[in-house]
Amino acid sequence: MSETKEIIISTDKIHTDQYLVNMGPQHPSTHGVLRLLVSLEGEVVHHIQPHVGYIHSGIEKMCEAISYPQIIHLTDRMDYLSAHMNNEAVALCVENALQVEVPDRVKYIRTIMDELSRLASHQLWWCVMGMDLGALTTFFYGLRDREHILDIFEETCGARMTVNYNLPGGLMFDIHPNFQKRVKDFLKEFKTKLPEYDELLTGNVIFRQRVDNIGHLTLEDAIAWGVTGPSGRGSGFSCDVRKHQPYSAYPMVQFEEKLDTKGDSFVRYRLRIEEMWESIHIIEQLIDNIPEGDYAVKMKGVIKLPEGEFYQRVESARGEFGVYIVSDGKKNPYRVKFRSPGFSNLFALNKMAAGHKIADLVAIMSTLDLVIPDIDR
Amino acid sequence: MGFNIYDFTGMTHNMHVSFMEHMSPLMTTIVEWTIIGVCYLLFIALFGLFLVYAERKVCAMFQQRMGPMRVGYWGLLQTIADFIKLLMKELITPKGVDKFLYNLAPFIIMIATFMAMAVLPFAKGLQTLDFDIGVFYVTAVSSIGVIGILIAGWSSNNKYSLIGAMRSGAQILSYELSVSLSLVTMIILAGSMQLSVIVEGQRDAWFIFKGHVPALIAFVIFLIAGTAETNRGPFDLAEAESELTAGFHTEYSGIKFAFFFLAEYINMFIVAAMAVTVFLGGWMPLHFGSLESFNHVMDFIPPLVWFFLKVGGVIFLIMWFKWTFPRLRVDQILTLEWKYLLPINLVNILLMSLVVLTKFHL
Amino acid sequence: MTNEELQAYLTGEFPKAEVTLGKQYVEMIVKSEDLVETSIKLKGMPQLSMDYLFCLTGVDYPEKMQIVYHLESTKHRHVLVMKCDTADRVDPKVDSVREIWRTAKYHEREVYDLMGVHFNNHDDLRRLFLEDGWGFPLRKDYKDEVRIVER
Amino acid sequence: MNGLFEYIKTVFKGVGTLLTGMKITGSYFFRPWKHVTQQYPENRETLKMFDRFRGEVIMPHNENNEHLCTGCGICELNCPNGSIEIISMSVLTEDGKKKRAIDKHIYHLGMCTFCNLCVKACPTGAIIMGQEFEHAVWDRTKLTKVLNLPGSKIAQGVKE
Repeated sequence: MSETKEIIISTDKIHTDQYLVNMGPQHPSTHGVLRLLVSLEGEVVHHIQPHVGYIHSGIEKMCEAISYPQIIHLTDRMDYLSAHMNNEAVALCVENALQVEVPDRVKYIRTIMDELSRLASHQLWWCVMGMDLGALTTFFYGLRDREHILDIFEETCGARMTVNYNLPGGLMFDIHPNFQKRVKDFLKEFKTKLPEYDELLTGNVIFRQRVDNIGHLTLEDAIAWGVTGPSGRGSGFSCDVRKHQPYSAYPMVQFEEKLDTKGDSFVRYRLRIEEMWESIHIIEQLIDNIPEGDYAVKMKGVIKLPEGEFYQRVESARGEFGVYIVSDGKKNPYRVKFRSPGFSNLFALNKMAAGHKIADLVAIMSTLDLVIPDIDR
Repeated sequence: MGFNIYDFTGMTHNMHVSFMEHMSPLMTTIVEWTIIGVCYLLFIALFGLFLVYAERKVCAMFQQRMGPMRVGYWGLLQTIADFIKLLMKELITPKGVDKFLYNLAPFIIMIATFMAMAVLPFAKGLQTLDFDIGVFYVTAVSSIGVIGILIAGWSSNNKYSLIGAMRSGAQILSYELSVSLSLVTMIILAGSMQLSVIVEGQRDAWFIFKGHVPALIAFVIFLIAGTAETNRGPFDLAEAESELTAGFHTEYSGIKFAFFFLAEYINMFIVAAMAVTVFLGGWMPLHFGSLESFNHVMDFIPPLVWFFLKVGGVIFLIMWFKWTFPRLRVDQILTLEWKYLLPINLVNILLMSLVVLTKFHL
Repeated sequence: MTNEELQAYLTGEFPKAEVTLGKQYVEMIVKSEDLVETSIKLKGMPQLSMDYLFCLTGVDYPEKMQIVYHLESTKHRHVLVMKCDTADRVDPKVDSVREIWRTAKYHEREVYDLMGVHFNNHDDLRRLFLEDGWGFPLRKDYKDEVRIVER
Repeated sequence: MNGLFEYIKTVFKGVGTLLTGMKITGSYFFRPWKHVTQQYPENRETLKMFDRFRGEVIMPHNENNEHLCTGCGICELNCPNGSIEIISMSVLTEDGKKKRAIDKHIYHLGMCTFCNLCVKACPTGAIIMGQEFEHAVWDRTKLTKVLNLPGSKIAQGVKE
């Protein structure tokens, strides 16, 4: 930081102007249609103003006209990389409102699916992170491993990304007979692949120089800006909903909330890699112990929530995802609000990246792991 | 010596004599220039296309993919199809560009590439210009290319292009130093700047073996700096796809883009060819001092094959760099040059001088 | 603090507000003129230290517009739902809390964009997602004949 | 002197990490049989989708051109985006009573999001998810399909 400050001061003396560059909406590193209005002084980023809304699809408004099972299928389209967590959030919210207790089998399967989604999401994040920094090969290694998870999803849920596997009161189907074997095979293989990730990128001296001590976010800022997920935990913000307000089978498993206080890009990177190990650990505890039982509770044909307000928080791959449902007793909700993790995370970008170079801005944005439909909804 | 059958000196000399018999000296010069020009043009076009294909296949292999498979057997005609597509594309000139410079830039880059090609010895006698300052000429000419990049970036009237061009300017200015100094190290060993003499000097053993550790260090530095000078990953800051979309050639389309694209690959070839000529014995076969029969077998392989095999090896190494490493940041790229490569290089020159003074290399 | 303790504490601390125990969280309805003062207290008081605003949204009820703040204390891990009503549905005005919780800046912009709630003292109150002159789609009386097909 | 030692150490360490990375990519380069990509249109014969894969909604018919659909319209109600339209008609049964039956089960593939809610809701199991995934057509109207075949009727013994 001190170096960059000096640069700014010295350019003041020569009297130079800042110039504005539009990064996006069509830009390779914004991963979608995000526009960053960046004011630059030479290579140094002075201020970033994010402009969102290019794929705002009005999901909250649409939800007011449809029933609860239908809402679940819409949540797939928000954060498509953690579709299952979003599904689960709505399903849990409806179940809590109706005070339905789902069987243990459902909880176990949901948790396994959550962690598989998290793995898939982090794998994609890893390969995109490498690509943003110019190491294009990581992209294919990440996708190669993610393919196995998507195959598992496809076999059990019937779709690869927009899984729509949850219903209020349980699951859409029971797990496929091959599910357990496939998951175990995948974990066995992925455990040999994950160290390769480290060798290829984590240890690499060029990579380390690009991310070490870049994009600091203090604990105070992380809380104030609501930066959650691995990005927030990198700053020491203990915000894992799985720990603090456990849902599904998370109370029954042992896992660690990975925390670090340094808050730079590398820590955010490392925490995600560690979270992958943690996810593997969680799945391994559950996969052999899925209890017998029904995969869904019998629900009424038309689900009506009692009057009132309901909020459900889950930990999606990017951070805390929340569903706020206001019901007036009809089969459609009165108001639905989705608290998306990316929305809060994005707006802390200026805090992190101002004063760094353009290349660092790209790296910092990668470590935030933004998904644009999640921000725009 | 089984060597002489592969000597092109006689052939070119005979051609020259027969032209002189039938034509006036002026006409001869014109005809010879035309032939050479056409040869180079064909070579650049075909070899450039092949390099693009090779790059795509190599990168696919690194990434556990197959690469182009559709057009022709194993996608061999893919790049030709791409080239035809580029030829037929509309040439878009954006609003507000400096038209003259905008159109000039691709040609400057192409011309610089052509000029550097002129001194490369492909085989004995197969060399257009044999300057006595050949190495110096190559380093001088290869830095003309950056003018093309700067002009392209500036005239495009695009902020991304300008940033890319400025990065490229800073980068090539610094790395020119390392390239020259690592070549100087080898010139101390070779005792000449003439490329044919340098190659001849490696008849018994390549310079990289002859020069012991200093030559190896110089080779590594030359590879790094050469990669940087061709704007290839991990030094592709000027293009930096994820930061600047395409850097200095963002606004170019069609055949003008193809010029930049081709020039990048031909520059890569030039760097590899220089590395081969100066460090790896040029078109000389691999010889080990005492293994007579082995040396004879090696002699039977034509020098052109040797040359292109070695060039291919070096190009593969450069591609390997690109498809493994992340990109450096602009200040890090300068740190690498000024804080690491330059001091190491200077020490290395000293070491090499010591080696040469003590006649250790013989 | 548990929900009951929190409710008792808040009732004592904010006599003007209406504190109830909801199904999940403690709910507190504050008057719009007390909003900023209450917020500063909520964040500043060491027993409460509600420093993490994780959700800010608005609900358009038939007779009022309600802004809902979901607050959590990262220290004590208790959650509070703070609500602020404005009787004026057509041109609702609420004080901004962006100085207290910085993330509120963009959440308030979103609420302004979709529900048309004006936040006083907000330094950058522009539309976030939609174009200027679009209307406020999350209001119940929003009509769009072209894009919304009623079933 | 210590600084010089550190300097040399960083150089070697840096080069070492670079070589580790090159080892990974290189190891895959020299094992080309480890390719993971599929040659898609060429492998059409062997490519089999998972049996739960949701490609489209289909209505299976038996050999007598009979289906199980009663025309109740529950799938239409459950569809989130209106991609199913039921046109029912009344037919006379053998004992002279009027009974509702399906005339046309119209399915807009272009609007479908493959959420499986209609299949889940169907009381008679008349519609299921098919595994066909190559839906590209030249004309958008071709995406509107009538699921019950012409001349088909409801199978015996299906109750609402």
